[in-house]
Amino acid sequence: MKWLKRIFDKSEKHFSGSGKLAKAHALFDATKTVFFHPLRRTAFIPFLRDCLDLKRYMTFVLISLVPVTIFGIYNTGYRAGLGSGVELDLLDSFLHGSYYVIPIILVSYVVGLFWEILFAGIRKHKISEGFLVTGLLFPLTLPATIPLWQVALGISFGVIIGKEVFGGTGRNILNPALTARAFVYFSYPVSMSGEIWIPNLGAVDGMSGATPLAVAAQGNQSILAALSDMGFALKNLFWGFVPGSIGETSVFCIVLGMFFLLVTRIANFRIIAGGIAGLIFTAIVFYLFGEDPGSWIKAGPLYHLFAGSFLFGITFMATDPVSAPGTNEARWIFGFLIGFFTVTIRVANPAFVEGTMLAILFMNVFAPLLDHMVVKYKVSKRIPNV
Amino acid sequence: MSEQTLENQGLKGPDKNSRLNVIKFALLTSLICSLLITSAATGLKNFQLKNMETDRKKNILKACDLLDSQKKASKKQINQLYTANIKEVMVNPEGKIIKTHTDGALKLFLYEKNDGKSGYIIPINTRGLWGKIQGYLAFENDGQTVSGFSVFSHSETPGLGGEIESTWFQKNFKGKKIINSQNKFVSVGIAKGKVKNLPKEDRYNYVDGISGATLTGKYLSEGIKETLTQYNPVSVTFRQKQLRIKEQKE
Amino acid sequence: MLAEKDHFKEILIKGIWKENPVAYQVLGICSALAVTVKMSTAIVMGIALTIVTAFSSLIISSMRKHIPSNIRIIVELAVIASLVIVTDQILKAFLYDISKQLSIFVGLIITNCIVLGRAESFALANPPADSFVDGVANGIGYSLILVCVAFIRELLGSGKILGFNVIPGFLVDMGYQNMGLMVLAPGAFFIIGLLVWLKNNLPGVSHEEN
Amino acid sequence: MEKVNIFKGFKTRLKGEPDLSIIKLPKPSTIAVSALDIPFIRPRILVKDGDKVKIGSPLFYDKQNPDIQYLCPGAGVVQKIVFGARRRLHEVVVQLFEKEYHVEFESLTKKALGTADTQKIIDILIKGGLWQCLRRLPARDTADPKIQPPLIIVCLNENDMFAPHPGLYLENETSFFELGLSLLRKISKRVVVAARKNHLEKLAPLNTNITHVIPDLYPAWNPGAILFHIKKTADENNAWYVTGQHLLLMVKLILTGHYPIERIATVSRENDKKPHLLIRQGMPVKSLAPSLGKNDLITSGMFSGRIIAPDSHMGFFENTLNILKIKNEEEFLGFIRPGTAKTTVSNTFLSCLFDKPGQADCDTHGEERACINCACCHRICPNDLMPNFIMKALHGDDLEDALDMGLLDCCNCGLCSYTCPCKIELAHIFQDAMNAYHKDKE
Repeated sequence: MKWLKRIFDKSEKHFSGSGKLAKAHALFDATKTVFFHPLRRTAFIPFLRDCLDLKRYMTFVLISLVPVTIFGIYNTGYRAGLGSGVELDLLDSFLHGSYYVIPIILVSYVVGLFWEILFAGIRKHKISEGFLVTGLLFPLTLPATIPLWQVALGISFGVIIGKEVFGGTGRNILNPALTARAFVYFSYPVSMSGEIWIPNLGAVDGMSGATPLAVAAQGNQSILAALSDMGFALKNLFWGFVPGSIGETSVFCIVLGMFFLLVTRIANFRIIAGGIAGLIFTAIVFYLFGEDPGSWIKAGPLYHLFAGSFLFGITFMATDPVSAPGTNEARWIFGFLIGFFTVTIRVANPAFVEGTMLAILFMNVFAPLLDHMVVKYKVSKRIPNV
Repeated sequence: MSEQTLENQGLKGPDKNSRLNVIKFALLTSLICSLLITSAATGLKNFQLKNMETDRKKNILKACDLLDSQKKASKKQINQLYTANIKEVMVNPEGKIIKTHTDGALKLFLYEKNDGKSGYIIPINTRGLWGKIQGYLAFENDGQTVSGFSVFSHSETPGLGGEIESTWFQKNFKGKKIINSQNKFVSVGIAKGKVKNLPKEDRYNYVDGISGATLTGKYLSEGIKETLTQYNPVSVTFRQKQLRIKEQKE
Repeated sequence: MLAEKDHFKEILIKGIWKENPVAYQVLGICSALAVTVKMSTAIVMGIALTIVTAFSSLIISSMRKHIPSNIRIIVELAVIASLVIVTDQILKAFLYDISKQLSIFVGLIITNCIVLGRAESFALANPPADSFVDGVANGIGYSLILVCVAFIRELLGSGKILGFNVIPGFLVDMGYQNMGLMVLAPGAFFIIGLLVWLKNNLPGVSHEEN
Repeated sequence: MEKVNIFKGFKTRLKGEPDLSIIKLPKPSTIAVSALDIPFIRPRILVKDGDKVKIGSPLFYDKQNPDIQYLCPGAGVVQKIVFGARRRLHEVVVQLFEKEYHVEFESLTKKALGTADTQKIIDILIKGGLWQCLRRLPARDTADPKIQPPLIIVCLNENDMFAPHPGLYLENETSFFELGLSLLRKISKRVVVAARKNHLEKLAPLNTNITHVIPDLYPAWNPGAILFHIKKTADENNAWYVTGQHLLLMVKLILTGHYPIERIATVSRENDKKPHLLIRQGMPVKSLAPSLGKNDLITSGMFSGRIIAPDSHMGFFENTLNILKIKNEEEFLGFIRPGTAKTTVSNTFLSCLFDKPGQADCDTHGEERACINCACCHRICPNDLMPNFIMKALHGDDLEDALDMGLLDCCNCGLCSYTCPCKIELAHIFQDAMNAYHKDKE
């Protein structure tokens, strides 16, 4: 790797001080530190430090997203084939899926990175690794048929309004990827809501129909029967062979990622456990006391858990440490309320059936308050020392 | 500058702040203000009422295609068009036109255009997803073909349900039937998705839905059906024997 | 005479730009969110507010030496409220369509902080002519931001400027969609926030630099 | 024996633990008293270059507290007085004579010690230059002899992970130690002796004197951590503490009338199992660690010491040296390597699967970033503080809030900085804030 190091050392002068490309120093630095972990001697106590840094922290979130992404690409291709009446094999599905999904991811990264570099240049700070995650999370929450310019607008909004106006990673109160999604969701509802999105091979228009969450039973049919009629049996939802946003369909792949994040303790288990508990509790309450058999009130906890983007959101979005609370007690409450609001919004709000995004964003806003309450409580329990 | 003024105020202070003065000043101000408001309100009342009336007429005219929704029309034109072509009547639940108001009477507008086309307009007042949807549904005089639809007020989500006020959606209704091929009343509904994907026999009874606004469509369909069921005797009357404005005038 | 002119000019610049009521004093945000979906409503609202602010400042300023200080606020409110109601009635009578869209927001000019704010902070301490100019300046400053926001919202949200379609057909065919968020109230929040951000931070635009 | 329940802390083992043999180091040519490891001191020098001094002659005193003197641990000629930036006293170096003489202090027999007046003992300790071994929490400044402390904690272990094993310096000294405890009981009503769980076996002769057992994880033996977990009221916040070795020295001073100069010290170095060393106070660093390379950083405590220059001398309170490797090769794609031999408390390296002692180097392993609120610091803080929130409060100049959240309960163990993935200097920020607060209060 000596040669690579030499290249970096040689080109460093162009990017620093009065070099021609001094404005792009943040980009240069970010690239260099990816390849060569920077050396820095400790100056203050303690003199030894843990080997985990933010680069690795964020990279691990990316690793946890790999199964979801790969399955998302495959499923997109496979659905596209079905939409055109062809059953594609594994490789073909994958290739067709890449054709739709890879450009979305690329646009998200390139445009987002552009803003990151711009702000890093103006504010003279380093490019934060948090963007690596935002840049991939956002595309995974989108339908494969989304126009690329909407992806670009969305990620711009997410990075600027969701993060940079607050001062960059670590200071934002909302999850930037979700902010970006919310922007696209409210700005271009036609591309984003109520319907599902299957690219059609060759044709410009995608097919559309109801997502599992928008399914409502006809006549006296129960919701469960209606769902399985539409192909949303629990088994299909678990493995992910249903149409939906790129990364959100497969419960199995999400659980793989969740497991990885929990084992490495990158994600806080309290948020995830609290979220699932909240969802199951609320779903059961609605199931027991709800009336309308044809609506999601009667879907029961398992369907609520598996359908839509709840698991994806609670695993990858809600556990974003910046926008989640920092105290353990607040994390339980935070997670639980996300689960609660997800079901409540699904059941009670007919316009925006997918409640996860709204629930997480809503709780993001309350995270500092929860923290504040927990801290105040803990302070009151402490033996004062002033 | 301001300090000077404050000083002036200070000098004048004790005088203008005496209790008597306060009361006098308050009374005077109230008097002048109330006079002003009263005169404005009464003086302009006629204009305002006329405006409201015109607005209503405009929407009725839009429903039966007498007025192009894209073009602006002056108040005078609207009033002229309305008086020339529209007549407001009451019908009893059996579908007969009545002269005096009775319980259960329904409002109905009859229209007759210069080109001889005539028909009737039913006011629609239904729930939407977020609030009330008010509008007018116009029929040809065969008592089964919709000739137009206009939305008067609504509070649906802009971009989703809000599309019901867009021209393409309203034009959609033109030519649809409220009875099926067996001549049975089925109302006109909003499809989930495009009409072209529906079975052939249903296509005349449905209009293209707004994507992403399934529920607005559902509520509007239900509302229209309910209103039309109420008005069914009127439609039946029209199907058997067409009512005309002129006949009424006689 | 010249000095007089400069003096008015200074008040005008201060109200319109330097201490812009929306972007600098962050007043009147409520109505700025509500009436900026279309430019036509924004313009009418701007004019209405400018008139109300100007005349309320004028009236209050000319009475300033006689208003008893303990009923000061009530008197100011009475004057403003009367003006607002008259404006509302006039709009209803002559610009019905727009007044329908402005709905309660004309009535809510009463609670618009700009009007009372100017009356309290300027008109009570300055002569009528100055106060009138100040009211006009602040009204214009408010209208300026309102129209900017409305322009962006109408263009992006409905693809129109002053009610005329401006998005070329081929763009729509290529898949252009209007930005629904701009039609919703939060859209105005974002636009106002970004405008304030730009105004206070862009080099050359920000007055704080000078 | 009461068990102190400290669950959080640094549980990973590190390479370089010294073994339990003792080697006596030869007499060095120079010896020094350093002022750098004495908190809050404003020294005034009492000697000048070329002055002759005996063991026990005062070299400098603290201007804030003129009674507290720092005595010379050797007899010889003052060779040089080293100043740093802004004329800050670094150390007073003494060239040793072949034959050394003592200053004679008042002494007491064992029996007299038992019956002696408290004030008398305090006077002897102050004169004999060992009163400053008693330190006061939370600022860790010198204890005030005029006040009776709520309790005194005897820490058998000093601040570092590899500090001298108490079993070694207490071997055959049980009676002295017990005398020391009785001495402390004259000063305070309550004396706490805390020992590490796996040292108990070696400390068997003392078992009746040990009041608290602490778990075997860093920094459970830190007096701040012990106090936090045993205190019941707010009065106890100002407890005093003294280390086991210092207590023995105090007893010896009183019994012999001579200023004691010998201590047990350790040197730890990765891949090197070093014995315990019997040294004199203020020995040159080089005589403890002869084979120092360029790529070595020497500290007096890996987590909470200071960096010691290679050509300086050991400080008054310091009995440990850690030699840490300075990395000079950037790791290729370091952020994504599986990492089978990394030292970490996170679960993101394969090394967390094996229970192998980790290696210690003095690299930050990353660049500083804004806090992402991951609360890793809270997860490891032995005193259950929320360093991320305290840091933010301090950042916003809200000292009140920081104090409410327990800033002064911080035991300066440095684990928050250690674990922070954003590499924020939390411990440094807290130490600065605490010191500033202390100085403000004085």
